[in-house]
Amino acid sequence: MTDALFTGLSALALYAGWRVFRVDSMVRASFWLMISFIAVGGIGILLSAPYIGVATVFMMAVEMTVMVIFMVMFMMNPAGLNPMMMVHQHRFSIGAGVVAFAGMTAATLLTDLPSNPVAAGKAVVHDLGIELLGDSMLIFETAGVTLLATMVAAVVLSARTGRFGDAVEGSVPPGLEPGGTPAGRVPEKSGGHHHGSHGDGRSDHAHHHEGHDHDGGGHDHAGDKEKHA
Amino acid sequence: MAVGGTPVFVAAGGGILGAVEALRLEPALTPVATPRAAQVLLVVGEQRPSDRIALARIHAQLVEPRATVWWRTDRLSGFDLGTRAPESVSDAAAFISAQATQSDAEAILLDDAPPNPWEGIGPHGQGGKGMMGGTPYGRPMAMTSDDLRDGLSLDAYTATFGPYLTQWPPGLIMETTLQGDVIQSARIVEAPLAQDVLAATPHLELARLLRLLELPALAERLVRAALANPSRAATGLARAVRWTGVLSAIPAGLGRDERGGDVRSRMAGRLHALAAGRPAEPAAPGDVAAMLAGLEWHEAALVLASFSIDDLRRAIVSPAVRMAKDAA
Amino acid sequence: METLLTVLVLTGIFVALVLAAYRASGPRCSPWPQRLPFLGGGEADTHAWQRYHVRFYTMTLVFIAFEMEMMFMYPWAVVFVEEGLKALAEMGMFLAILSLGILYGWREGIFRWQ
Amino acid sequence: MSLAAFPFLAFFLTLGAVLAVVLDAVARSALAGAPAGRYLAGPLRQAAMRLSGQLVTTEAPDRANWRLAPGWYGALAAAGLAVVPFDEGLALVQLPTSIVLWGAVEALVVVVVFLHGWSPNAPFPLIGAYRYVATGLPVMLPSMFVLIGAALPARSLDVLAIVESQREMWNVVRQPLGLLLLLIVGLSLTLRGPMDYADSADLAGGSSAEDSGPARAMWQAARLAMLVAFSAMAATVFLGGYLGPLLPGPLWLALKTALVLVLMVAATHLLPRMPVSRMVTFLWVVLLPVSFLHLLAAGLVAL
Repeated sequence: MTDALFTGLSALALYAGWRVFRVDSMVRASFWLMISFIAVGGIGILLSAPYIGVATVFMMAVEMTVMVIFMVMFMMNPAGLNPMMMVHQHRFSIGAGVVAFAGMTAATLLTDLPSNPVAAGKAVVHDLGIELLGDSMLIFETAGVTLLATMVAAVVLSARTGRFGDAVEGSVPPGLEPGGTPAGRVPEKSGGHHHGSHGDGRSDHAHHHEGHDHDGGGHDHAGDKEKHA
Repeated sequence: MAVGGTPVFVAAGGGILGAVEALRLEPALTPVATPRAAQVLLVVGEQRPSDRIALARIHAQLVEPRATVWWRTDRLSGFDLGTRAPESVSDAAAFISAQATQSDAEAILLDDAPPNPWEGIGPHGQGGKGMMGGTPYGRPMAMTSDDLRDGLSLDAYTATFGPYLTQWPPGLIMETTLQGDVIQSARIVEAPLAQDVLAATPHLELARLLRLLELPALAERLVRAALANPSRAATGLARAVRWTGVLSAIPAGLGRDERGGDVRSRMAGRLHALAAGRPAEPAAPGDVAAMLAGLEWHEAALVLASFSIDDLRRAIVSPAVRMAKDAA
Repeated sequence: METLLTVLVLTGIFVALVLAAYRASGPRCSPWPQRLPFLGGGEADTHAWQRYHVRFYTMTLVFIAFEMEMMFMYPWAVVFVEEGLKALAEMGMFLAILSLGILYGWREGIFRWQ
Repeated sequence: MSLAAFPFLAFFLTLGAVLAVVLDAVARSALAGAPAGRYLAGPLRQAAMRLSGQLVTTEAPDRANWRLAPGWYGALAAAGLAVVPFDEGLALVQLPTSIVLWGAVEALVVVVVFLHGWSPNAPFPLIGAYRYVATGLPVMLPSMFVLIGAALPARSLDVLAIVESQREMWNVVRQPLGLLLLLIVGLSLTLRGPMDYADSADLAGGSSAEDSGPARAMWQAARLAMLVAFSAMAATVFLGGYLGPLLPGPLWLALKTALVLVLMVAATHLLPRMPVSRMVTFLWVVLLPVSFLHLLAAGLVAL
């Protein structure tokens, strides 16, 4: 029975993963990917990892929702009203796929995998908690700092509103004295390449053009500047 | 309004809103907000001849078998469907409810054709071309334009809304451009229609706001009080409405009128009027279309409902009147 | 395994119920005028599907980071009583770090409609 | 797994939904000052009419997702209710992490409601769908804090253990704030009253504005099923579930579920709904810090 479920879920994961690239709608593509992950989460439960398995479903539902929001926002023809090809660079991707498949298969088949079945009724979640508060505490706290950095970066890159007002004019800090030159470093005018509109993944034209005018500022400055670079 | 009555979509015209509120209370009927949920299209009050097409669209959107009933109004010319209900409220309710099961199915008045030809056109037969071109499934796709708020130029969705949106004043037609749920620009095509005296009582004005704040039961209580005696001071009722926290649910500074009042202060004014048993003070909305630009859809609906229909009508010069003025 | 089977069976039951309800329904084809989306009598220029201008996108990114962190808290909750103050202190520190992110976001005004 | 729980689950879903319909109608007409009506026969008649009605489509919908959304929603309600023990050891799903499974159900509800609003390709449902994502995502944070708080004294993520940990004292006494926060989450999960951002009145019914006939009936039924599942879950986590003297366990759970239902129905009709931007700010700036404090208090009490 477990074998049948494992096979079924694996097949579902593969089928859903394949559908991701065959449907026209961004919404459908994202949620097919979610179904694929849910199947993997189910396999996690089968493998006596009840926490990781269920948490995968939980996280992927949330993440795919957010992905849908951004995909629909920035992709042309998000609902696939005009059918389109989701796959680019066919030859390269076929090659990469074959190589990756061969490599992973080889790794799986050639490795002497340990057989270490988890005893039924072992308190895996409890052990995970002890691990987080014991040896892995540093890793755990580092994850906290990393996630903080993620949050700050996300806000810096995508928020329009800033603490001094809208990003286009307000992200320049006020002068040290009324009417004085803006505090902080002044962006150097250099002909270097620009970041920004690539970095934050926006496909919108107005920002792209602005990028040429404000060139170069992005490197030296606090994130506020990047917003309109 | 009973939960289990015959679902009715009310297409309200002019001079009728108070009577409609009385009809909504009939247990035989359940007024619904969309024709997809309705069995009967109830056309009430004075109708503009120009709204015939809009009415035909609503009629087509009804679930089959369609039935149309006219109440306290004459059939529009070119809309020769349906029957007339008796004048009195309770007779009308029974009549309408009976129509839902008795009437033969009515035919749709509009042509059965997509807005643009598409079938079999294009590489996949869906009527489109390329990524964004053509008219896939009969309609073009939205195109990008600039945004008021955050500078991201994403797709703009332009449509005419009204005149039969139940959450708006009856008769109001606006051509609205949205990006997401934020109104980019609004152009008023037709002003709301003038309504009866009962519709201008603070009870009914508050009831319209409360429905938008998802408090329909309390709104019905206000309607019942208004039908019993609109000029009696309803202090307890005003307090009950206040205690739900409606005022703090509305953002401060929303929809500033020419006297500096906002939705919250106008609603508070209505509550005072309700408690004192007098009509609410009139307000001067100024340029309504400009006021709605930049607002989220729900906020915009609240702004519209926070003015009395007379205030809105005074502020909106209907295009026909404007043209007459220009000519003079 | 039982969990998976149960969830699968329950899902099957509900999907079957809904499909059965559609099967029993009245006429199914809609003529073109009936298909027009409801706009209170008005008509739209374009399809409603669009590059939808979301007004809370920054909030969703912060949310994902926060959600990720919350996932650490489930195993923590299991051993909390056992480990006592140590667990409280560690999680307090962790949450304090992440609260900085929320505070920063709030200060930058991301929890509003952009 | 105990299969004996299945009839209980079916009973709870059907009888609970009927009770919810009646409570809703009674509360509504009482608050409206309306004369007594047919609180059960009326809604049932309407549902029967809908079920035999026409299934209208729009110009170019995502048909599969639109039609299946009510089924997914109902399935999520059932899966959520499956982790609730009806008596000692009598839960359909017995998993050491069943409280996380409930969390996954909450997350998937956001997906399903979004799909329901996205699929008709019409403006009002579309706006409703996005609004729901805006509030449905952040409201999950208080929910997680509250459920983790309830897991602290139980030292387990298993709902069965959480019930057993309440033998001495119900969680609502230890963590009074938690029930309040969880009710807000429940209003959002079931699209009701102050948290009804998907099917709002200002959007003519929002995500269900284009639903007709059986699709509308099934969506409303699924909402009721979710309401029952949530109420049973809240009663289990905060009111001691099946625990109680004299009466049999399932009956206790039913009584407590009914109590939560009453609270939910009252909140639906008595609290206003803010515009969505205000609610998003409220969720992050007020509710999230409150949940922090709640967890801190719950932790100190548990030690």
